[in-house]
Amino acid sequence: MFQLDSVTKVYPNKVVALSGVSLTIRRGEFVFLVGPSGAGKSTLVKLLYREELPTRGNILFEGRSITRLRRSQVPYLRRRVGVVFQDCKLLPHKTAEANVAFALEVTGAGAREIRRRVPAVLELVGLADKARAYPHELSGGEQQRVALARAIVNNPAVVIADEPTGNLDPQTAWEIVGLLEEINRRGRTVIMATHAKAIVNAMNRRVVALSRGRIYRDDASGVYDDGYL
Amino acid sequence: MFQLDSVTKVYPNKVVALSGVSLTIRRGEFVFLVGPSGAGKSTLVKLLYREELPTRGNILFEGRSITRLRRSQVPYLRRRVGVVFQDCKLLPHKTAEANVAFALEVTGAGAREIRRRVPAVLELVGLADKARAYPHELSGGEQQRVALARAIVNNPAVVIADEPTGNLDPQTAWEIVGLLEEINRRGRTVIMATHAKAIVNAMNRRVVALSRGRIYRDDASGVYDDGYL
Amino acid sequence: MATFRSLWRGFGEALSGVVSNSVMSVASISTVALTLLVLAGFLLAAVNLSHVAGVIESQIQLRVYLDANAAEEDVRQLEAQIAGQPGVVGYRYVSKEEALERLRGYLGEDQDLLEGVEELNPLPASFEISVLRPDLVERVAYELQGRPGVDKVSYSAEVVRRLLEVTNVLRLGGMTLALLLTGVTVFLIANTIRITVFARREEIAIMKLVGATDWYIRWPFLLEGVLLGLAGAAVAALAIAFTYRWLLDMFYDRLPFLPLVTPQPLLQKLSLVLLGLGALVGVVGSQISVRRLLQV
Amino acid sequence: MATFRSLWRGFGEALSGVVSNSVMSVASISTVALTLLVLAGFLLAAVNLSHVAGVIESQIQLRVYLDANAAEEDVRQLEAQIAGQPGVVGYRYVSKEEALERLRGYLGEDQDLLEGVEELNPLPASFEISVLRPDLVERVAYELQGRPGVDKVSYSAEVVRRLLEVTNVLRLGGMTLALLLTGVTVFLIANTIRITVFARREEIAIMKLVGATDWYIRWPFLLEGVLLGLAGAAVAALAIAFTYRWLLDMFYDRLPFLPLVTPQPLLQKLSLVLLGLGALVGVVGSQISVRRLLQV
Ligand SMILES: Nc1ncnc2c1ncn2[C@@H]1O[C@H](COP(=O)(O)OP(=O)(O)OP(=O)(O)O)[C@@H](O)[C@H]1O
Ligand SMILES: Nc1ncnc2c1ncn2[C@@H]1O[C@H](COP(=O)(O)OP(=O)(O)OP(=O)(O)O)[C@@H](O)[C@H]1O
Ligand SMILES: [Mg+2]
Ligand SMILES: [Mg+2]
Repeated sequence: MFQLDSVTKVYPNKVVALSGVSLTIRRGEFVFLVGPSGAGKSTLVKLLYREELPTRGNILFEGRSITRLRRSQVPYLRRRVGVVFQDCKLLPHKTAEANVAFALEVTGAGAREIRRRVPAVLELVGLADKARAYPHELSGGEQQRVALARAIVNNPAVVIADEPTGNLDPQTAWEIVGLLEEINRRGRTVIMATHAKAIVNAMNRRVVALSRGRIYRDDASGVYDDGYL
Repeated sequence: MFQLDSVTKVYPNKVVALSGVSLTIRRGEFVFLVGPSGAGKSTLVKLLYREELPTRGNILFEGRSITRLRRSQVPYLRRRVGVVFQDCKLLPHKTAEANVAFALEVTGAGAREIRRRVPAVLELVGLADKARAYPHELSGGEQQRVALARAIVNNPAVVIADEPTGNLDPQTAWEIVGLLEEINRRGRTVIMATHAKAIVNAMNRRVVALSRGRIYRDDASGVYDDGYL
Repeated sequence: MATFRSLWRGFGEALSGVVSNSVMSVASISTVALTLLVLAGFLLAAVNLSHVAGVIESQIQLRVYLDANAAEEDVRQLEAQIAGQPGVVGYRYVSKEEALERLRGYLGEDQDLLEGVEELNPLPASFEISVLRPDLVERVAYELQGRPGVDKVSYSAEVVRRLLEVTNVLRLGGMTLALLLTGVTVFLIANTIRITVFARREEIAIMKLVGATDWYIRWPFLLEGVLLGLAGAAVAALAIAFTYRWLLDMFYDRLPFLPLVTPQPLLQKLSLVLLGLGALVGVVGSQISVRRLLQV
Repeated sequence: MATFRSLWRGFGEALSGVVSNSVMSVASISTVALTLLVLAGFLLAAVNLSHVAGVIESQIQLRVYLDANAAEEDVRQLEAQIAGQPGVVGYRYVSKEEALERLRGYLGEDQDLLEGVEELNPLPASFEISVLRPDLVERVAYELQGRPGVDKVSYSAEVVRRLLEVTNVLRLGGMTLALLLTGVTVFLIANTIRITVFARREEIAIMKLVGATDWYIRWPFLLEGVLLGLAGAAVAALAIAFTYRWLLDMFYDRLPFLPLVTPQPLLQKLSLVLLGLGALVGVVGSQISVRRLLQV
């Protein structure tokens, strides 16, 4: 699904966030991305939906180069990739409901479909009663769950979640991970950057560990490991 | 230090975030605030530094009523209370360094003192090399640590941290909690809202558990407990 | 279908954009209204100035002096010829007696000078002719020169030339200023709308990240710009209509001899111009900044 | 000390505010510049109109006709009395011959009428007197009436009255418009600066949460407003100075008889007014919105 070929990302302020990262993620995989704060997890994720372009190296999505994608094609890539942003990125002037609906509307979905799917997915993340609330009226964990609802409402081929449980209590966090597992079971690829050691250890899935911009470990069924540099 | 007397908070959209909460926090205590997403932890915390006013009930800080504080006195309350906001709230047009310095400047601190303390506290949270970076150039965990640095640079009487480790890997999270413990050992009061079960369990400190806006449990040396309603 | 739906969605989005950014919207609308008001005031002044200049010009005359012993037949034929000249908007026969009366008027306090001359009355009868534009005076004069019954044709070449110059400068200056002011208005309004859009750059960035196409993002902002522009223009149009009628009344009381333009067809056209400008500027202002923000 | 330091801090903050919000700052500055430019253009036009009106008024004259057989002594005394009248700005002796010449000028093509009269020349000699303001005409006339050597004093009461009316309306209208336009300018600029401050409301909220006092937050915004206002005003002042000189040259070529105001002391004063207005409006605009945002 994704193929990264010795990808390096240097930000304009000369920070090297990734250096020579090569990685293949196959369709239907469930991948944890772990590593200390500032290791480059979010940067890697941003490259996948083309929020950032790599400084060197190439990235393929379903065999086609993301880096050489035409500008007008970018929205179609992003519709196939549902993203939970680390800082949520909800539209401040839209209710929770409208934020989720927006991701459907951009794809040209019909009003009936929107009316059917939005409440269903809000129910799924446990926020049916907050549908009419604006982002600033939601707690941290509630915002994160709205962001997740928006990412999956579209039924995208890949779900990328950047720290989707950082503001959630363990029980709610487990429910959310269970949801992602269910999505994965239906054949979708799931990539999750996380610090939740307990979850990573219990799930026994593929773990890609980053440290200082390099892949430090890549285990098919790994655990969270504090022993990196 | 803080005395809450049957405090109720109803937001304008009729959501009852806290109902009849009574709580005393003594000088020098280290208190964990736990509870599921949406339980009212952030709301409780916002009442303490007067971002929000309670709908009913009274709050005392060092024996004086916060609710009846004059507008012009509010800044002086806030300088005695260092806050790590759940959503960081860094000033976007200032570097990490300048963000931390700002909290000192408002108190009228001298240039020499600022030059001495800002680098020291950034070193403490492990961000000496990111002093010149702007918030949007920082990773999620780095932003959180800048927010912590800003909260403590002032040497405030109370440090309130709302989910300060949500975006941190376990090791860094432990370092941060160690830092808060150190601050507490020097006589400061620390209040930390968190979902980090492992940390709460290991620290063996006072735990106030909220659920649906009510105090569900208040143990002098408690553990994180998933068994709430 | 999908396109139609997303067109429709634009209206809702635009309206909720106006409402949820109410401070900015009010600021935009009042900027549009005020700048268009100033522009409209200036345009009205220019139109009236030009109208007054036109009336002054239309008073440009030439005079055909009749032979003292011209036959009545000749005079009647001459009259027909004058009436037939292209560019002639009016003419009037001035008898010898009327000419003498007028001279008295000219002289004012120096009447005594006419004593003894009055019985004789050496003044000739004449036709006073008004032409459409000052540049036609010479043509008409040339045509009538030497016809039977005509003694001579006279007009003040100097006065005509100078009047032409003044009114031309007025017209040119007025038009240039009106154009400049339109430019300024457009720029100011576009600026305001750009700022309000710019203040929402994070929203735009988020929309892009969620997979919205450029056009999908632009369309509501375009409509929002149009709404703001139209709202402001409507306010300006109403205000200017009331003010102009009030001013006309006031001027009519104080300076009744000033030939001002009547409100009706004028204000209607002006309102259309204002609405058009408001909408245009709303579109341009919002699109420029949205385009720039989309580039990122 | 602490206060001084935080005053000083304000400058750094204000400058970095201008720089880091560059799009908004450019928009604000250009709005300030353009609106002030329009205002300045209008003020210059008003000043010139008023000046022209003044010159026209100063050509208001009355005429003292001399007795045909006035003694030279009387004439000399009369001249001294005229020169001594308060409000008289100039006078001129017009001989009988000059008077006849002028009549010829009046009559234009109707010269033949003077045949036979010329030798006699019944026209009297006179003094032409210019007074400072039209409302002084009657007073001066009353004073000179009946002095030795004076036949009669004449002036056109109707013309004076009408001229007074027109110039008064011009002045009043000009001043009202200038005031209105100043109001509009202030409002537009304040609007723009308010929007740019409003766009930073989250920053203000954060500053408050970190323990900044209201004044500590306001001060840099105040300075930023002043900076934006002054920058815009400076641009406008430069632009208007060049344009005015250029226009003067152009008018001088085309309409040399128009008495326009020379640039020097005028432009200097105008620049000061513009800078003052820019700064003022920057302060007011930023403070109004900061105050409102602080209320929260
Ligand atoms: N836009 C940017 N400009 C400059 N530097 C950046 C930018 N974004 C991130 N960085 C830097 O790149 C490095 C990697 O950042 P990244 O956000 O990928 O880390 P992360 O692994 O997601 O960390 P966290 O777990 O704290 O979210 C960090 O040192 C960060 O400071
Ligand atoms: N400004 C607001 N207006 C309206 N409702 C609000 C507002 N802020 C919070 N709420 C609601 O109040 C309840 C408590 O929110 P609060 O932020 O205190 O939760 P929390 O315990 O901090 O949750 P989390 O762990 O997810 O951060 C939630 O249901 C939330 O939706
Ligand atoms: Mg990250
Ligand atoms: Mg919270």
